[in-house]
Amino acid sequence: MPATHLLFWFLSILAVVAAIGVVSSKNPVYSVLWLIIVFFSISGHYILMNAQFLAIVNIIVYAGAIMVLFLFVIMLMNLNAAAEPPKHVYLKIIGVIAGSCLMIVFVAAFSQASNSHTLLRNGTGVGLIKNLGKTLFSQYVVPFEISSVLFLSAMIGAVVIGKKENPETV
Amino acid sequence: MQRIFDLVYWIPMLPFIGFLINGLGRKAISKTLIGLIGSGVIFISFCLSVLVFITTSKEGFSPQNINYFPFINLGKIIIPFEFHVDQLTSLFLLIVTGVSFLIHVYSASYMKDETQSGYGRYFSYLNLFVFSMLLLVLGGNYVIMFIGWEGVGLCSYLLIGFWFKNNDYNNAAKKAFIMNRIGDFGFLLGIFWMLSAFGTASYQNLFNSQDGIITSISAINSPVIVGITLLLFVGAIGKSAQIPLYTWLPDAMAGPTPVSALIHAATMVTAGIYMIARSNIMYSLAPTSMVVVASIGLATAIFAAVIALKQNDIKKVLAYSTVSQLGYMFLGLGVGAYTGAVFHVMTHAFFKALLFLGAGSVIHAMGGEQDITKMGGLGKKMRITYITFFIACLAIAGIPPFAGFFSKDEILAAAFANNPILYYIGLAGALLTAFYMFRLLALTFTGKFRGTEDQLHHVHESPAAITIPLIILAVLSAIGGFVGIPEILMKNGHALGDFLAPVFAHSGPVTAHNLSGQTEIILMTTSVILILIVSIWAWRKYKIEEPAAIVSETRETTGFAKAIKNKFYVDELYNALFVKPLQVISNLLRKIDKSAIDGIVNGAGKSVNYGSRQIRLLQSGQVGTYILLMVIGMLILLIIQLFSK
Amino acid sequence: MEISWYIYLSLALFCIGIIGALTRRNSIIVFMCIELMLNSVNLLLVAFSKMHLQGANMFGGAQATDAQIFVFFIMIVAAAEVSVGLAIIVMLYRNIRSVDINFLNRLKN
Amino acid sequence: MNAIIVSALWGVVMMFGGVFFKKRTTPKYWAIAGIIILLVANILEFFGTHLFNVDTRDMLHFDNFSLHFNTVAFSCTLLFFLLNGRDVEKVGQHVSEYFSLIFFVLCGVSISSSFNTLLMLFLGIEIMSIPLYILTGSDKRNLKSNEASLKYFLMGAFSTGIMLMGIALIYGGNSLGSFYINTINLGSGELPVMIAAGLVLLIVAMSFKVSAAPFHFWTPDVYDGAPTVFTSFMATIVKIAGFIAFIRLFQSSFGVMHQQWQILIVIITAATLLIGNLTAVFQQSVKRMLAYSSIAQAGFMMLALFALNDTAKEGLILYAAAYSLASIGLFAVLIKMNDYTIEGFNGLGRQQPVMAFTATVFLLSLTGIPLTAGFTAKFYMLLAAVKNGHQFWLVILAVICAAISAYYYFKVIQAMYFKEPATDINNQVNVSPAFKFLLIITAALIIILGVVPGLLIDWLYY
Amino acid sequence: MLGTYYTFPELLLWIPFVTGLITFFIKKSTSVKAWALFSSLATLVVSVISLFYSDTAHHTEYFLYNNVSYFWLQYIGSSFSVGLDGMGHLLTFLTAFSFPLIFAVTYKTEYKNSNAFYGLMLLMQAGFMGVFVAMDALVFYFFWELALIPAYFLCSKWGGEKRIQATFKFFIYTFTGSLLMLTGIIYVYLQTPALTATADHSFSLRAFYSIALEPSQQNWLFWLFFLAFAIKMPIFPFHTWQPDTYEQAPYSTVMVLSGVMVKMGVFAMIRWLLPVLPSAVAKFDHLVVALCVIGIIYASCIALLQNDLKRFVAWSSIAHIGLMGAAIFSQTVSGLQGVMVEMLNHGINIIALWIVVDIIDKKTGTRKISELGGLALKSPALAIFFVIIALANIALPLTNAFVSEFMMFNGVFQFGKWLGAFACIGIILSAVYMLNVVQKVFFGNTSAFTQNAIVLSAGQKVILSVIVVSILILGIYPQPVFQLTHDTVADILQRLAMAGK
Repeated sequence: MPATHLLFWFLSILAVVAAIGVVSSKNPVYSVLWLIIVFFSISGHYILMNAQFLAIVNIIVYAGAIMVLFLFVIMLMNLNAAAEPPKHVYLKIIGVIAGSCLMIVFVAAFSQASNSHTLLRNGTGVGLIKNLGKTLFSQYVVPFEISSVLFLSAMIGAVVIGKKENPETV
Repeated sequence: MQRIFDLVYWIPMLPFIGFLINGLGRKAISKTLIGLIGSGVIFISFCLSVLVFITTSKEGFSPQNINYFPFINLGKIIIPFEFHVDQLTSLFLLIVTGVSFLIHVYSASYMKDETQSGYGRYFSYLNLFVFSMLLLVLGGNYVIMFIGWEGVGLCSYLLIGFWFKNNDYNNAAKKAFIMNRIGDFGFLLGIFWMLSAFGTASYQNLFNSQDGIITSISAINSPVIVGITLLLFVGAIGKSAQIPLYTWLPDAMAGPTPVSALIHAATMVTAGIYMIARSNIMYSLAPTSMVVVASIGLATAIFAAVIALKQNDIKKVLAYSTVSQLGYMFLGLGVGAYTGAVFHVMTHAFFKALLFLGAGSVIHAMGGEQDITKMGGLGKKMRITYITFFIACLAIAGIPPFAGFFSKDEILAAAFANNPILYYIGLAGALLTAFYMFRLLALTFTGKFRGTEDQLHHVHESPAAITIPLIILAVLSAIGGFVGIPEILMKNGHALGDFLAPVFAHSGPVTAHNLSGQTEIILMTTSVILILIVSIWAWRKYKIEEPAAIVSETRETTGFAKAIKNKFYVDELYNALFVKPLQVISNLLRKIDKSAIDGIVNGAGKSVNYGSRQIRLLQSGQVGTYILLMVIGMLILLIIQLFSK
Repeated sequence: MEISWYIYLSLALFCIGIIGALTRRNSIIVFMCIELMLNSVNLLLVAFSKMHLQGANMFGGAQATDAQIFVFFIMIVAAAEVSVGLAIIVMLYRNIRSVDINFLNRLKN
Repeated sequence: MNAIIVSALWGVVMMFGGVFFKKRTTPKYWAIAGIIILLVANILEFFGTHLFNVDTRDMLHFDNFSLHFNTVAFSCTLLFFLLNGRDVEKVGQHVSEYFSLIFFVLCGVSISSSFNTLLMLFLGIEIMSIPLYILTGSDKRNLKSNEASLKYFLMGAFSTGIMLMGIALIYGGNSLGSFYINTINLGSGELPVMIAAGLVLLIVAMSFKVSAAPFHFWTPDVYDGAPTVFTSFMATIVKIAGFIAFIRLFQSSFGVMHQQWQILIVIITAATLLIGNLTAVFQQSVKRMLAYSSIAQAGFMMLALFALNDTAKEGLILYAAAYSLASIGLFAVLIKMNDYTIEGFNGLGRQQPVMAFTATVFLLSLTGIPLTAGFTAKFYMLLAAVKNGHQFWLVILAVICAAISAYYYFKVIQAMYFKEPATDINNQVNVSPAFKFLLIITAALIIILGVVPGLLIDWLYY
Repeated sequence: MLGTYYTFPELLLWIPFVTGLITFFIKKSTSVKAWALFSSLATLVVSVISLFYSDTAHHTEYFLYNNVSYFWLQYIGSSFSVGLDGMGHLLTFLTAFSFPLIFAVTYKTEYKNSNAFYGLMLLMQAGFMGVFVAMDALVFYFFWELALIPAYFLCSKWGGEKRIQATFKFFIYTFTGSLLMLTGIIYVYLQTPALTATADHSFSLRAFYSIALEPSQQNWLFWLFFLAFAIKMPIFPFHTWQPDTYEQAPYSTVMVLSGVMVKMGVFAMIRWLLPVLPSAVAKFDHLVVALCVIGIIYASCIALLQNDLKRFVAWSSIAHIGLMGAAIFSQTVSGLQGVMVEMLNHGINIIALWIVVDIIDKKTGTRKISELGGLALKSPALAIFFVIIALANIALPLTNAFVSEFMMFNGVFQFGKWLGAFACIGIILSAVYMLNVVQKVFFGNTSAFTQNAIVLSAGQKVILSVIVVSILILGIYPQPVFQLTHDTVADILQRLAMAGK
């Protein structure tokens, strides 16, 4: 069993466990931490598939920026475990069942997928910043520009929603 | 003289014009003028009818078919508006116009107490009736006949309910119309069948001696013919008040007496006989129907006569006797004595009209009293009425040489020829007739007066306008029979028979008498003797001198007598059999409509509302639930897509 | 390594994310679960990009990068969404002092 | 491309406008100017004048259909601005920000009407959605508005996740390893499992966007909670844009294998028709009723996806126009009302004949009565569906549902004309003549389209 | 000659439409009435003139004046083509004839905001005209619906107290039916050949007649069409909207509904169902005729029990309609010709009936039969008119209805002896219920409501006399009507016969 496989299994199990942790842990803060672990393991996978750039971005953007944002918010609301009274248990069960059914369906479907046994190719540094950058700014320049619109609207949104209104003007 | 046929359409037209004038101008024109117009137009058409009659009685006269305009034209089925004139028609024209003229004259005085507009209404109705009746008689095909047929029904409806303030009269009128409608229903179906079978309804094409469709049909008793004839006969039953549709006629006496005389005795009710006589060829081809006709006729004759025995209302007695006489006519038709039947129609028109008018005169004198147990001894006060009435009784009882004798005898003879049993029953009926007629006569005119004092003072002979028609009719019913003297009494004395011969020529084999001379003589004499005995018995029995004895008539009877007095409860029976059930069914249907049919429609709406109320609960407001439902939906779609193969 | 491993892994994460979204009431955690779903997708895409390498050769290598670029865009969008989403959550918290989605039931039926 | 760039730029302009405009009323006029420019730009492109030549590497593909649809959408937006400009000001402080967000949405609309790769589809949809989350929540003090926006956001994000998974699976199943939608089209062979799964997920995600059952649950709550002006915008222009994207995607990528997944659409359509119409029957608030009716109308538009032929595309354009015009007009009337319940409309026919009459025209159009655009639109849909030749029962179901829809639309008409008005004086509605005039214009447009739909459709073959 | 500039169908269509629209903008109620009356009279004049050009003998001219077609939706092969054949002439005449009558007789009645009322009435007339002249399935459907909308508003705005629900039921019911028909139309359309270069199918009547569908297709298509028409007519058991609606609707509207709108169903059966789906007709005719015949008896029985004059007339009308339906599906010359004539006669008679009921209701203030009585004593003129009209309704000879009913019954009888016989029971029952009402309302003693005499205004007298005269004329000499519709009937029967082979 080659090392990559070992690594794969380790990371995968870690990811799944952490994911379960996210879903199950009472305290939001914990789930954030669990989620960060998931992200790290996923980045590990990226490296495994030598998509280094994405690995880094993933850690910076997600684990770094986004999760911190989450943490801030949670802290700011100082939600603790007690804040969340348990949902109706049968709804929980149904939810779990539904999710697992979905999983089963997918697995059952893909087990006879034609290309499910093709091996992943390594080498040829597609994942390197150089190549990605080239494609991004040559071929994908239009979507790149357009995504700016997305950010603009997000920004405005943050302003519109976040900014305190002074009542008398309305 | 042939040109008279260019004027034929005036015969019905004139009464129609009279109807319009009297109807529209009933407020404007004075009573006398109304009377004059009403009777005048009839008189003119009577004269025209006489001319027509003369023409038709000429040698070598061939039936005339006068086509005016296409009434219904469907390309392959054409129903023209046409008249058909032959001997039968002309005879009926005479009877109708003649009798109705007399009755118009009579009414002019009889109805003079009516209000101005009522008087006008009365005469316009009467004219309209004559118009329709003439249309019925003249019509050249069954559709036109049907038009007249329903027209007379309408007029009888209007005239029975003439005094529409009284709801009993209205009910009587409605009853008459609806019972007629039931008959018409059969008649109509008959016509439809005729149209779909032969593609035509005009006598010309059906009965023409050369190329008539019917005459070319050889098969006796073919189901089509039987069906059609029976259906037509249903119509006749309705119109001519035979069992089971006779009950309207006695009620119809609610109308003014002249109306009863004209419509419910002389003319309209004989339309059935006319129709069957008209389609004699068809009937001759359908012996089965003939049997039915004969038996129903005979049954009615007896049944009605029996009921008549116990009636105390002078008009009711006459009504039932009419029904029974009509039964005789149908018997005649049934046994193929078409001539006899028509002959009896004629004589009956005379003496029954006379009887009614006489009764009218009596009622008039008694100030509206109709109960014979409250009369008696009027003979002394009202000579003319009495005598004419007496003549009429002799005539109807069938005592020679009065009119009734010959016609009835001819029918009975034919019946004997056909089947002796028919004859015996018929004779029994004749005896009953004689009995109740003389009972009536005796109770009314002889013995002691049983009414109140002031009635007694009031009683007087009626004015000329009433008595003259009585006299004329009396004469007619006295001598009217001589147009049809049997062969054996007088060589070719049967003028009427010879006259009508061409009409009934095709049904010759059935109508032929095969009686030997002396049998006929024997029958005649026996019947005459029996009738005489009965009459005298009845006369003596009811010539009551002391009023007390009358209680025998008025007291509550029991058993069979009670049944007779109550007309065998037929009305009650019909009520229970038809009227009530109809009500029940209608109610049921209405409920079904409300609950079931409309229920389904509204139910659809309700269910939509209900569904809406339920489905909206899915919208619980919980994001969790929404996502769950989405996931489940996604699952289902996935499964269908991936595993449905 | 077979592609199917990665498929199953990312599907697993995806479904866990869904389960989380179904079972939790805290809107922030629900949101986080959704982020988890997105990440599973990213993982899958990268895996596919690797799988398509051999297809890539005939397209001059470009195709393989497509997926990774796509992942990049997904991250962008995710970031934008997070900013907006958290803003909304905060606004709500200001008003009702709670982030419990079960309290969101003024609008129903 | 004109449309995308202009709208984006104008969005930025409006954004900065927020800083510079002093009077609350100014942004409205700028916005109107902007939308007119946008419209012109788009029409210019339709006639072949490209203001900017950008090599999109065929990621965006501007054909008659998309451009024509853009025209429709922009015209509707223009109408929307004209009718509701004033009401936008009432929502909150950041008037010009609202407008700029709307412009960004329009940018998203024009992207999703002309995308050619899944990436662009994704971006387009997101650019459409994110501003809407904000607009929904823009009435900050109103708890309903907050709640609506959070619900919308959470479920929207969820559907995004599903869509992405779908895209990923399709990419995986696509042996060419490409996101171009026309490369997915593998001829009429058996659908590979992975692509099939991806397709289902995409259907789910798109159905969510166009609020088709059983993925419609956000719609009533969000439409009800959001400020009515924005509801009107969301329910009309954005929704139909979603449909355009939907049909564009599935026709060009999976059109050939239509038979293999049609059943899914059939199910969704049937469910949408039933749920939409049935639930609307019960509603007391006109606003919420319209939300459900929008679901019901979506069900009818789903018929286009069921049919997936040229008639369907024509029909969709026509339906888009008819539905948007009617709904915008109706919402505009609704906003003026003080009371959103059906009783609130009592006796409007007496008080405001013009408003009542036009509202009646809109309602009739939504019901699909001849002489209104609604009829021709429905007619085209049915025509397309029957032409398709399968599942005739679905058509029958559709018309029966149309009959049911009459049930709730006519409740409003009854209220306006046959019920006595509420007596209290503060219930009086008063509107400007200009507003009335615009309403009449709208109604006239609807009737014109109802009589000569060719005016709109024939451009497709320009 | 008008015909050379505008064809008759156009004029018949546009005059009421345009004038109707104008009416909405007239303020004074008196001038509104005058205007409406004027417009309807103009329409009547046109239609009368058109009757002189109805003779198919010199065909070219006839065709020139009576047919026209404009481009409309050429890409889907539908053109705005309108035309008049015999049946079209007949029904447009009925429409044109009944409206001025109704306007005149209700001239005294005051409707609040009358401009809307008369405007809607005229629009409705336009709708009817459109239905009767449409030579293109889509155009037909267009007007079929359009006629419904004004009716809806008229009934629910100016009707009785329970008007809203009743009318709404009526609307939804008929709307559902017509939508089903629409799907049917579309299906048939997709089977048609291309008649124009622009489209590969066509909605034109010609195209619809030219195709022969598979029996299997026809069998279910039949019901889509039949349902719509049966609801409109209405044929048992789709009749339940009718009594309520008639009870609630204002008089002048109900006159139109029962006099003309009902004919839309009959007309459509003959024009759009029989020739298009002949084999299905041949398959289901017994069933349908049975339904209709049941309807006759059923409705007559229920009419017996009605205590409200309006409901009574409604039920009696259902019975008549049932007979029409049976006659149509008997597929015989006699039956179809009968229906043609009956469409006219029933129109006239029932309007007349409504007029009288209206007068009684207005003057005595009650419609309850039980509360009326003895009217004949105080107001003989009214009584006479009513009796004549009632007799026409029970198809007494020499009234118009006799001819048509005679032929229809004859047709049904030819179709099936027993069915025919069963149907004929209707004539007995009709006599029963009619005479019941005549007796209870006009004869007997006066009641509290009928104390004071009803004096007919001169106008009412004139109108009723006109009606009575036309009743009698049509009853004695119906030949012109036969000639008018002869070709239509022949054509349809020929198509049916061809399909039979």
